[in-house]
Amino acid sequence: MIRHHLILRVVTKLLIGPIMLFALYVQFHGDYSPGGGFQAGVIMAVAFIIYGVVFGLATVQQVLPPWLVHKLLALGVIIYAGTGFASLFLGYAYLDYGAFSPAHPEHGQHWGILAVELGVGITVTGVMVAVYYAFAARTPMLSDEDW
Amino acid sequence: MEHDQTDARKEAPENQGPGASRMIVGLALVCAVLFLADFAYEKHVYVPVESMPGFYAIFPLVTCLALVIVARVLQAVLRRPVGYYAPKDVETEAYPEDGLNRERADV
Amino acid sequence: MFDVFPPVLVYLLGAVLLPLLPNAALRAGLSLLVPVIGGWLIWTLPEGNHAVVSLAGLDLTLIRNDKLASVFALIFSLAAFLSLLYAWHVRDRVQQTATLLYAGSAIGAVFAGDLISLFLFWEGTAIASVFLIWARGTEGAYHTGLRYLLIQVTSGVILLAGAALYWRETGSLAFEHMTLGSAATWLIFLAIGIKCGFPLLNNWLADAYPVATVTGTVILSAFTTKLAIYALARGFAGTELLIWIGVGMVLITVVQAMIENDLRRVLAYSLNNQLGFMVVGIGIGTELALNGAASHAVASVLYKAVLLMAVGAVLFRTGTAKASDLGGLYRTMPLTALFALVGSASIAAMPLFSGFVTKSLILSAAQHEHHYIAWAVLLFGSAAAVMHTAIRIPYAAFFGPDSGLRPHEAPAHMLLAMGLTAAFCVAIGVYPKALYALLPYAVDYKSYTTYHVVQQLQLVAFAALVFAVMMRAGLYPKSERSIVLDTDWVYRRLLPRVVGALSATMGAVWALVASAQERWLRGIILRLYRTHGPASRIALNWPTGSMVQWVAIVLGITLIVTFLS
Amino acid sequence: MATEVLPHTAMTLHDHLPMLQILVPFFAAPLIVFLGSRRLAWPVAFAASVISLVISWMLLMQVIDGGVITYHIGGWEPPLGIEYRIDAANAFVLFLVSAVSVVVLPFAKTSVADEVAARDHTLFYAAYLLCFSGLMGVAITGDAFNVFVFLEISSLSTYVLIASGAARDKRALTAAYDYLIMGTIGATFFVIGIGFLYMATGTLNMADLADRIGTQGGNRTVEAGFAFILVGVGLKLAFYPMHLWLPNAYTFAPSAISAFLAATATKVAVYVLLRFTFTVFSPAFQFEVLTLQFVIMPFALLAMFAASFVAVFQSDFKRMLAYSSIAQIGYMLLGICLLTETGLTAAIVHLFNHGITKAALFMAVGAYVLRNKDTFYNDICGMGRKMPWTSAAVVISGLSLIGVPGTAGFVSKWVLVQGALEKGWWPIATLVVASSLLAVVYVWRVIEVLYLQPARSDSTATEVPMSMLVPIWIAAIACIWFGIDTDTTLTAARSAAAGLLGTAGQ
Repeated sequence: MIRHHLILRVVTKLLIGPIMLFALYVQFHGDYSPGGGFQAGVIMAVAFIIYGVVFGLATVQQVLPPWLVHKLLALGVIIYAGTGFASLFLGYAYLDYGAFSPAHPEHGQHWGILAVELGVGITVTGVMVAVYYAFAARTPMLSDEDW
Repeated sequence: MEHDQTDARKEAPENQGPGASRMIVGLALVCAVLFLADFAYEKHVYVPVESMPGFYAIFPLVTCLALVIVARVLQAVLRRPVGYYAPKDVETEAYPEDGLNRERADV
Repeated sequence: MFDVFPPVLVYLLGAVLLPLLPNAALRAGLSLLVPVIGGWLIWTLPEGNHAVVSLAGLDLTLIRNDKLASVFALIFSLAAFLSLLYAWHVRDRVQQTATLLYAGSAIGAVFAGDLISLFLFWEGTAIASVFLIWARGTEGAYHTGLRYLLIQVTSGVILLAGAALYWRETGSLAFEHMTLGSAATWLIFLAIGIKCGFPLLNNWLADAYPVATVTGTVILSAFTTKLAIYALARGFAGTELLIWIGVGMVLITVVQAMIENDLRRVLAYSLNNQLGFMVVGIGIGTELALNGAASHAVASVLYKAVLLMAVGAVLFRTGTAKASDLGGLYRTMPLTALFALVGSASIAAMPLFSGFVTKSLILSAAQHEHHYIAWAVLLFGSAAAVMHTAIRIPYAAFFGPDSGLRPHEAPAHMLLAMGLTAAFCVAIGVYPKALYALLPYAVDYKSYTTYHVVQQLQLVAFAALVFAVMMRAGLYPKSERSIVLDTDWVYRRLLPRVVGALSATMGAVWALVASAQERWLRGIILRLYRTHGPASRIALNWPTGSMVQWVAIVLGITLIVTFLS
Repeated sequence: MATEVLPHTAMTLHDHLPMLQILVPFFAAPLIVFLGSRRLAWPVAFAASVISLVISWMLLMQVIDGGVITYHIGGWEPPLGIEYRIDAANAFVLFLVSAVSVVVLPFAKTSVADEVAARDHTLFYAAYLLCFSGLMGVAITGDAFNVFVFLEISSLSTYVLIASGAARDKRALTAAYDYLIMGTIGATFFVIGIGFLYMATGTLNMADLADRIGTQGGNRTVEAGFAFILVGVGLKLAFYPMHLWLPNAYTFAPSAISAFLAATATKVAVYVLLRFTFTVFSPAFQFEVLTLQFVIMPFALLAMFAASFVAVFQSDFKRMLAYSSIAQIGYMLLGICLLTETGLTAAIVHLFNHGITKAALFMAVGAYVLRNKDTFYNDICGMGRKMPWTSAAVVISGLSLIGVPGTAGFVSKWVLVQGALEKGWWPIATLVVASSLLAVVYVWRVIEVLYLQPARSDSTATEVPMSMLVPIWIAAIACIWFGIDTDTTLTAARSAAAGLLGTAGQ
């Protein structure tokens, strides 16, 4: 546990909650107002990345272990494709959200886009965190003193 | 050559057994009877030459004699030593013993 | 899968199972069982086309059953059974498997309703049978086997070429009666002719058959040539040319059979000789003649088998089948001698033996259709067969001057096989109606008339008299340790010499030209290597920037060409 | 979408086949990652490939007589929505790609276990499936921009797959990097070209594009679009002077990937070229005809000879095959440049036949890698006796590569020569035959190494296991089968060629 940078640590801990909340807002408002899965995913990832930057890679990896990141990556795609599969099994074309509420297609559209965007959000979160992990885990081949 | 000698020995008249002369005489008698039998029944001929008495006796007699003469001439022309084609030709090889079961009756 | 069970599958299954059995007696037992089941299947097979399979867009008819096919298939089954019984002592898996595959292919070929499946089984017989020659295991046998295989496979390839042309010409692959005239039919005719031993195409037969193992020769004698006879009867019955070819076959083999020393080779020539009779029958093409050809094929399989079995037994006990080394064996091999005599009587067409009731069909057909020359030659062939086979084989091996050899009687299973085969020879001779009932056409023919019996007895007796007198007088060609040249001399001796001389000359000329060209060529290759070799600029690993440069260049050229047009 | 509720007829699974064709492998890829099991990765990948193969066969059977299947994603009608459009040409490609995948995967199990680090296996198969579904997507879609998307999916995963060869040879990383740069440039050019087209026509649907370009005729924007697309796709298919990424990529990728890519990736790129030159644009445009005949054809001829000569002098079997691929692509481009039905048929048939031939050869390379670690000629000498089955398959598919009668390679070269002669271009026909002679030389070199040279004394190579032999032999037998049964491939290719030209004639 890193003992210095007290202010940074406190501020970070305070900020992480609102950041995640904002991410969820962007996520679920994506179908009515500007936003959506991509933006929400990035914002959500920022919450983890900032935690990692301040508290160290090992700490953030306790919260969000790398294996879970891999699963999230895949899970998002599976949710996206699964939504399509669902409409497909309901007898509609792939990703035809009308399938989810045949009586009121606009409701169906709403549900469908929500599910799909959730998938996008999860995957983007996973990808961003995975990219951060990948770079952060690299140890320099030469330490600064050796240059 | 040794084998030529064995052949000569085997085919010399005195070595063909005492029954050989008698057999030829017997055979000649059978031939004569068969020749005569030709006159004892009616033939149903398709080819005119068949109606000639003893046609089926004379025809083989003549052709076989001719054949023997031709064969002798051709034998002189076509005969070659066994290794003619190649020294390891199949003719020069003994039959492999593992495919045989030689048992002598007199031992 | 199939509407009927093709008999050939029994043989294939047997051939697959057989090598897996550990015990030799079990294997021999299984190999005997296969022809029995196969024979039963053939006996109960319904007439007509069956087991049609589709292969690469072609419909293959595996079974086309009519009386012509079934009589051949039945005699093949019988021959397979008898020769496998004769081969009971063989422990060699290769020979046992090859025999089953060989017999199976022959039966498959007989039932094949189209040219492609005929070709497949045709090659099957060729490939399976060569193992019976190689099984002898000597270097000479290996070379002989190669020659045999080459010729047999060539026959198959010619058949395939013919079939392909035939398909293009007629749009049909069915193996039916065809008329000579186009390249396709000539090729098919030639392919069959090779297997059938047409004059000048026949040398493989006498070359290879005597080289096979003791049992192998018996097996070989039954299938390949009779299959060819079947194919001729199916495809070319009534082709006049065949009469003259058959006459040629009779004449060309007669002398060879008389002067050859190896008794198994004598029988091979004699077999070829008998094929001539059948080919003449097919050439005449009337119902009587075709019946004669088919029935003579049946009889010929049997009496040739018993003769080869007897000579084989002698070889098995003494290690030689050369006339010059044998003689007087009747003392210790009386039963073998007896069975050989039955076979001799059959080939000599003595009344009450099989040859009598079958050969006369062909001779009569020749008379009826006024083919007098053919008739005369066949008559001459019959008389000659008495001399060169019927009397000479027993004389040379069993009754002639004593060779001093005292081998033991043949083993029991060989005696049983010979006895059974001999019994069939007699049975056909005594009760021909049983055989006649199986023939392709209804038979209205009486063999046992006084005239026939007397004329045949005369023929045999006078031929025998000539043999006896000539032998006694020392005028009959002597049996000596030697070989007799046949037409295979052309490719075994003449051709290698000519090619050798030619290649020596060509080589010298080539060396002159080559040395001049070599430097020139070397220069070109060297230059190419410099420009295209692994170290050249073309094959080097290019930096990424250079690759992009090429992209830019191509894009530039494309844009210029597009805009200019 | 209509505002009032329309009665909806439920679509059956059969209607969904075009979608499932892509969806099954695409869905299986994240599934493998999600499951995270090294043992399950291969079975899932294989099952997805098999299902794809079955679907592609069903689709091919539906369209082989000239029919067209369309599928609207999300129920949005084209040209607004994305449309999957299947005719004989792409059904043929779909079938080739999925068939190759089904054959290569069993082979890959052992080969990948040997050549790729064990911890990477799940991601490897996920990337493989993405590459596979990307290639299938390129072929199936009827939307120009969608082509780009799928092209990127397949390309990105290809870079990963090639880089995974690093466990065997570190140079795989630079090869993958080179390919990444080149591939990205190619994709960029391609998307720029599509951008030009969109600018000129305002649509992305291929059929619609064809319509509008057809009615408004060519202008500078369209022509520039054509040039960019041509160069972009040319990069992807390793069109001769832009082929430089290919030898390294194929040489250093894991053998299973080399086999898969050689048999499919360039072939799909050829398909894209066909689709754009004949469906979106048409040979009715003078600029297209001139470009094909004055730019593509000379380079295609150059590829046939230059790449073949390089292959002749190579001392590494795998690299030799890579160069031979470049030369063979020359044949396909030549077929396209003939602009006749026979020429197109030749290109399409060669696309298929060369695919199976190269699959067999690269898989055999994988077998040699498994046993000898390397495929330099002095590593694999004498393998004819030590690995008789593998080497026999090399001989068979080598004959097909040369184009010996009775093999698949012969059929396509024969049709190509016929096409050239039909046009009266007999010098071209002569060149095709002459370059085949070079193939004889480089194939003979391999056969000589395998059979006529003694094995190295320290060689302990033995025959590879059945799981590798069977796929190799399936491909090798396919080389013979399609050499004898020429009807199946020729009918499909003719139908595809007629479809492409027929659309062009509208």
